[in-house]
Amino acid sequence: AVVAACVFALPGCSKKSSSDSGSDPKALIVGFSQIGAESSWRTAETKSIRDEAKKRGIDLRFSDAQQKQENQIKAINSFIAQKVDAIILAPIVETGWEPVLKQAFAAGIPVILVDRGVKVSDDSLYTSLIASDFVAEGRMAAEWLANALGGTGNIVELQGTPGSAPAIDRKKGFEEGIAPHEGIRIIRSQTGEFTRAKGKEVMEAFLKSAPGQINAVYAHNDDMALGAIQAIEDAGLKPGKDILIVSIDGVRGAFEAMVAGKLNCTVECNPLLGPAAFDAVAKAVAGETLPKNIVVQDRVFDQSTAAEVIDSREY
Amino acid sequence: MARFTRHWPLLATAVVLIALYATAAIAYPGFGSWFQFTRFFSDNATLGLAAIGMTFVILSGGIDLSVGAVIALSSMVLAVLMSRLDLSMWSAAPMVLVLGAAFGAFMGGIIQVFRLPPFLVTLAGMFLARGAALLLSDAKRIDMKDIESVRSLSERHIAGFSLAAMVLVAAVVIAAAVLRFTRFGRTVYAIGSDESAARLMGLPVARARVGAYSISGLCAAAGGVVHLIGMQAGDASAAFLLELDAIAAVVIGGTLLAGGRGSVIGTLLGVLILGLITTIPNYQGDLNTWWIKIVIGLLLLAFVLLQRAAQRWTEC
Amino acid sequence: MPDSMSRLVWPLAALALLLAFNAVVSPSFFHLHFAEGRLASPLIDVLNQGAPVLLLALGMTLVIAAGGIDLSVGAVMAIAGAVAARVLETDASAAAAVAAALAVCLAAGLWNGLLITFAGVPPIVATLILMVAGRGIAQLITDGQIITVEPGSAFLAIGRGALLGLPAPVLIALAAAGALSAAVRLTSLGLFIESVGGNEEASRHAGLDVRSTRLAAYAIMGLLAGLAGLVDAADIAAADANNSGLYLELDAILAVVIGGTALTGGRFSLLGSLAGAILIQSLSTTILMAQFGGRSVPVELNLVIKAAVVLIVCLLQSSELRRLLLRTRRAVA
Amino acid sequence: MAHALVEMRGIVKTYPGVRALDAVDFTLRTSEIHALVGENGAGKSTLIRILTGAERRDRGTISLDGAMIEPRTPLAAQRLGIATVYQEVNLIPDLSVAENILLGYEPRSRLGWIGWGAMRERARKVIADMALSVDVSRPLRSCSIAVRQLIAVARAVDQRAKVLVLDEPTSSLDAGETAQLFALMRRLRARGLGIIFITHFLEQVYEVSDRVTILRGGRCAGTHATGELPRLALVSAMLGKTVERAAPPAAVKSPGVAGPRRECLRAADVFRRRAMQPFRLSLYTGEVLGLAGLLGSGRTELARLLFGLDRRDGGQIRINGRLIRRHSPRRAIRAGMAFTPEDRRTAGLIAHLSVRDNIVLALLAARGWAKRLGKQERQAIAERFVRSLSIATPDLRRPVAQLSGGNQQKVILARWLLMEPTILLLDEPTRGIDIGAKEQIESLIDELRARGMAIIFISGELEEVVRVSGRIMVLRDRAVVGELAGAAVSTADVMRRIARPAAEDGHA
Ligand SMILES: Nc1ncnc2c1ncn2[C@@H]1O[C@H](COP(=O)(O)OP(=O)(O)OP(=O)(O)O)[C@@H](O)[C@H]1O
Ligand SMILES: Nc1ncnc2c1ncn2[C@@H]1O[C@H](COP(=O)(O)OP(=O)(O)OP(=O)(O)O)[C@@H](O)[C@H]1O
Ligand SMILES: [Mg+2]
Ligand SMILES: [Mg+2]
Repeated sequence: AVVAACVFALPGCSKKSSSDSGSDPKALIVGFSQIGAESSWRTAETKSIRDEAKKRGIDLRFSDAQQKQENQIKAINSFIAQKVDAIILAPIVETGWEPVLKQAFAAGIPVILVDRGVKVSDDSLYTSLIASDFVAEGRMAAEWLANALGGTGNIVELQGTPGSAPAIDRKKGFEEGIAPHEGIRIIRSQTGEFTRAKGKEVMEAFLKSAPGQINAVYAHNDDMALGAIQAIEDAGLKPGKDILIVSIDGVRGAFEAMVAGKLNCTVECNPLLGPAAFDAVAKAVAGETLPKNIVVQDRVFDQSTAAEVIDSREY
Repeated sequence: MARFTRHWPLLATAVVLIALYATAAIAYPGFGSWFQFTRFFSDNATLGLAAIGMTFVILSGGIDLSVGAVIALSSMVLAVLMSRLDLSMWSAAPMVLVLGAAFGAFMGGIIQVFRLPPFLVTLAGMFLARGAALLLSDAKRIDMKDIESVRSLSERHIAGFSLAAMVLVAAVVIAAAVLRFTRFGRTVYAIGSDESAARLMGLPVARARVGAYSISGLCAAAGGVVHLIGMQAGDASAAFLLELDAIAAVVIGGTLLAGGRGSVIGTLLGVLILGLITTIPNYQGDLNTWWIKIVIGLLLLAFVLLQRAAQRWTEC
Repeated sequence: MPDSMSRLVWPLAALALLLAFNAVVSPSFFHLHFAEGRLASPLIDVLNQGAPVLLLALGMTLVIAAGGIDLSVGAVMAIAGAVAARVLETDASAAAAVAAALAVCLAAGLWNGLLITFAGVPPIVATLILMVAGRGIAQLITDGQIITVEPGSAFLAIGRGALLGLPAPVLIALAAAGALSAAVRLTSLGLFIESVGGNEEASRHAGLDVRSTRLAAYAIMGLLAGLAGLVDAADIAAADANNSGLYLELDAILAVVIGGTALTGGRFSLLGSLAGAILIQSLSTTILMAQFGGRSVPVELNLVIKAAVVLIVCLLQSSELRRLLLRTRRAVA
Repeated sequence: MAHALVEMRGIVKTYPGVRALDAVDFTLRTSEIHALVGENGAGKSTLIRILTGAERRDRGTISLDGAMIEPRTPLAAQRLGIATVYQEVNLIPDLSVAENILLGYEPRSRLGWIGWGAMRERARKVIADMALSVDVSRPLRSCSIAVRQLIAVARAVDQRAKVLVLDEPTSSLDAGETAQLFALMRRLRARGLGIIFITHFLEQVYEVSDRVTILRGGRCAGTHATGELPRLALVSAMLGKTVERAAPPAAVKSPGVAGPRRECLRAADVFRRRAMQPFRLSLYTGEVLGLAGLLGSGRTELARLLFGLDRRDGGQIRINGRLIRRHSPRRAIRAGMAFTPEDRRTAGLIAHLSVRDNIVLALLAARGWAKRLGKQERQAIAERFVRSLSIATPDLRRPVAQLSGGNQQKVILARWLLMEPTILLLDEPTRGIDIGAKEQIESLIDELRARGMAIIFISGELEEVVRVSGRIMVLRDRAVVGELAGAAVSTADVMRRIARPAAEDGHA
């Protein structure tokens, strides 16, 4: 009986909550398909969108795909079945969206893409894209590092999850960025799978297999850089001095590390897309036309500015 | 008499599934819609196909951890064949199916000949297939949306059911028939129930085992083809760890992990149950990531406990 | 026992082979020196980084031998880290944090065990439930954030401390292995587990308490997963509920199977699992360290290499292959 | 005219540490029933496993109908016309009875699909031929050992082979079933088949076989025409020594008991729906209570209820005066009860554990996991029982699965004897045991009884029940229908009670 109660209580309580928010008859229903919760960056993005929805009195249907495109497609289908007013989608990859977006389009539901684009034959299938440019981020990191190294040095790279879009683009952008500098070489490149633990493990191996040769670390996200910092300290070296470290995202932990002098630079990739996303939703629902691309401006932070910015970091 | 009571557990599972579905359909607007109903089949077609193949392997007393990776590999191979070598869907897809079956047969052969644990061999197969899929393309994904045959197939629907859903249903029917009405099918049950007895009874143990694995490979390859058509892209990271869901679906559907007892119909129920359970949070509103996981866990728990209770109740 | 020895030979042989390969490809692999008060060497790193898998593999050995499986261990690791980090935030002592985390993980193990033994849920489904929900619980505890442990905390000694030059995780894992093998040898627990996993019906006839034996295996598993989670959190000085222990359950099962314990239950070998876990970790380290023509191994090849090694280990274990080889040799002679 | 059908010459088979067969010659003719006898572990099963391709021989030749054959798998042997029923029934528990009879030979449509209707039909016919009444569509799992054994025979017979091998097919059959099987064997012999028949019942050897081959310690100790070989000579050939007494052991029950008799087990109105009608039972120290009845009459079910393996739906059980509430084997054991199951492979042994661990398992279980027993102690206990029950095993660390059938049974017996129970439930303890060992077990039972143990003894062999028991409960259709006591009870009395129409039961 306990079990039964628990199953049936669930839909029951949903009714209550939806009738709570449903007291305002004009409350929008918006579906948000998120990739997962693999990093603090991602969590910050989710939080930004959920907070913004709450602020605006929007009835949000949140779905966490646990890193699987299949689940995202499931989510969009169930949003369509629920006849939501708009869909926000953070696509895990670029391809494979055409069929499901067509369904949404046919149902007259506007789709706002966040963090990265999709490849579709007809870009009227989505309303607008609000995103950073991963390739540009990689390039910015490369430029900062090339400058700091003075044009020569050995770099080790900690890649993101193999096959994931940011990993591919940030690698590509970085390689473009260092290409003009003959003296700079990437001597090791392995995946740290975007996690702190893996970042540390890979860095430990790099330090052992190329002792004394590493001048700088480029990590595809801050979490891996923070792991690498620990590995460098364990090896008796000074991160940020003996070995320069640059990474991407700009989470709070990275700023703390910069203030402590252990991280040299982080390229911001702003996850606080909630306000912009719901502005776009509001406009789309109101029938206004929107720019196809809303590019989020990313900035480079280094130790010189870290201390003043840190208190304003929300994530 | 015995013939009917044997199906009680399956009926109990079906009843609990329908009850869950009805409850959700009443509680959430849109959940009971025809659109969502058809999506349960198409969204879970790849999983379903893999689970059907997995049913054969588990019935035979084995396990196949490679199915997710084989799905990814076959979608990549199909994409390469069609986009790079310009083969048509009709010539490329059969090649991929044969490849999948051969891959399964290869693993089954190693398990049979060297008497190695299926877990190890198919795990190696998983690494191999996933690695090969990743190596096949630098971009890890090949966009296929501009290829006409893929496009038209992916947009073909009958009464809202996509091609994938129809393939799934057809596969269930065929697999059920093979298991029930062919000597091969019965031998699969026999070796899962008691392999040494099956050998002493003079049954073709080796052939049945290799056959079970090659069917699993074939089903996974079909899953890859369906996946490619559904997504209009070949994808090396598709179906990551799908094998766990497939195994869970098979077991929830009443097939014993130790082998010898179970059915594909049960597996289909298991797949739909997993699909249902993971869809409910999408309707639940603003649950955050962790609550979604906890709710999925609780729903699964509630389901299996209800299923157990229903089965006990029908037993006496 | 000659029989259990012969089962151990092959994982050990594979391990030796891998280490020999390392000696050739990356000479620094066996380089030992002191840094920051502890021995530093890729070899030590293997043990250090392999500690969580090793701990998991020990518990998984018992669970599998008792005829079960546990997919939830990765999630339980995440819960352990999360609980410890939260407790530490309240300025409680490191001991309190460890105790709280282990208590919660013991409860998680018992939960699995109860679901399996009393509710009759198949192990793979029961632990799948906790695999999914457990990570949610861990994230609930950390609010989805990575909670950093204060740098000065005594808790960090679990991950980064050292004794006699050996890093703490290595010591913890070895101590756990020692304690567990003593526990299964010096009591009847090991025999009970083998008997229950080997033939449940006959065990019941012989008067064994099948349920509590299974329950004990899962409880031990919970504790060890908790320990693994603590080591993992202390190692990176943070509780990362999203990633801690992710997919580690597969590595743990792999280690157990490589070590010669059959997934169908029954006989087990803790030493084999130990060798299996070290083999898996040294494989990852090897891939990370190896250099071919001045280039590191392309990420895409990692999996293919792993496949090759697993297959080789498989074939080494196969008595059938040895028999075939012997027969052909005899035929040639 | 009968000619040599199967000829095995110089067969050698060595297992690690054991020479199971040492240059054995064996000839089977057409139209003959050839008994193969020998002590437990003599190599009978091994010899036929080699003939049927289930095991590889080290040396020797086999010919069938004059042509050399090389059966590598049971399938190959079957194709050659050798059908087999193995000692430990080898069928598929999860499949239906019909499939177990016909798997591999099922009627199929032209497309190769199995015709289920035709299959059930044919299975039903085969079953009816053997005078069995089983629903062929139910899973084999739900059938008792004896029924399974008959199904295995049915399967082999249905294969229309030239050679039929039966490894202890009668070990769990009662007299009626056995007679039916023999009639069937004679019919097959008339059709020209050669039948190899392994048994430990000398009566049966003389009743049905034409010739007999004796194995001793892996060697052939002679082949004789059965009629020309006196029993005494047969037994001495088996045991390898001359014996004074070849007849089956005389009644062993001697009245003497140590100490006063008291009631140690009492069951009142115990029943289980669809399995056992309410029954009453009292058991006293120093007595052997036999359970007699036909196949499926519920003897095993009764014992399982007493031991707490199945939950009873009502009634009370007192063990040594103590009321047992939540009954389970653990509680029963703690209260001083022990039970040897009829199905040793699934319910008795932990196959991969060593002989030693299998022997001490119940003792350790009773002591709990924390109170361990040192290796030396375990070894000593195991050695004591291996010696006293003469269990043939090269060493104690050998997995028990490698022992011969009869020796496995002794291992289970050893497991319980060392617990020194007050109540011992023995379900078919002498199944598959050679005459020497059987005699040994029977006198052991009497010895235990004399020491004050209370024993419930189940056996399909009525003579044995009568010989061993002081009191006999008769069961029919899952109900206790009567009780016979006194030294004068004969098998005929028991049979009459079994056969008496249900209406008269009340006047027992
Ligand atoms: N798989 C095996 N591994 C090792 N030894 C074995 C194996 N099978 C049989 N043996 C040994 O071979 C010998 C002959 O065994 P076999 O089963 O042929 O005896 P049997 O005459 O059939 O006895 P029983 O009447 O008890 O069935 C025994 O000593 C037994 O322990
Ligand atoms: N001749 C038969 N036909 C059909 N089912 C039978 C037959 N004999 C036994 N069974 C089944 O076997 C099961 C076990 O019966 P049980 O073991 O209690 O009998 P038993 O008196 O111990 O006889 P035995 O052990 O010699 O078979 C029962 O479920 C019964 O239905
Ligand atoms: Mg035998
Ligand atoms: Mg019986």
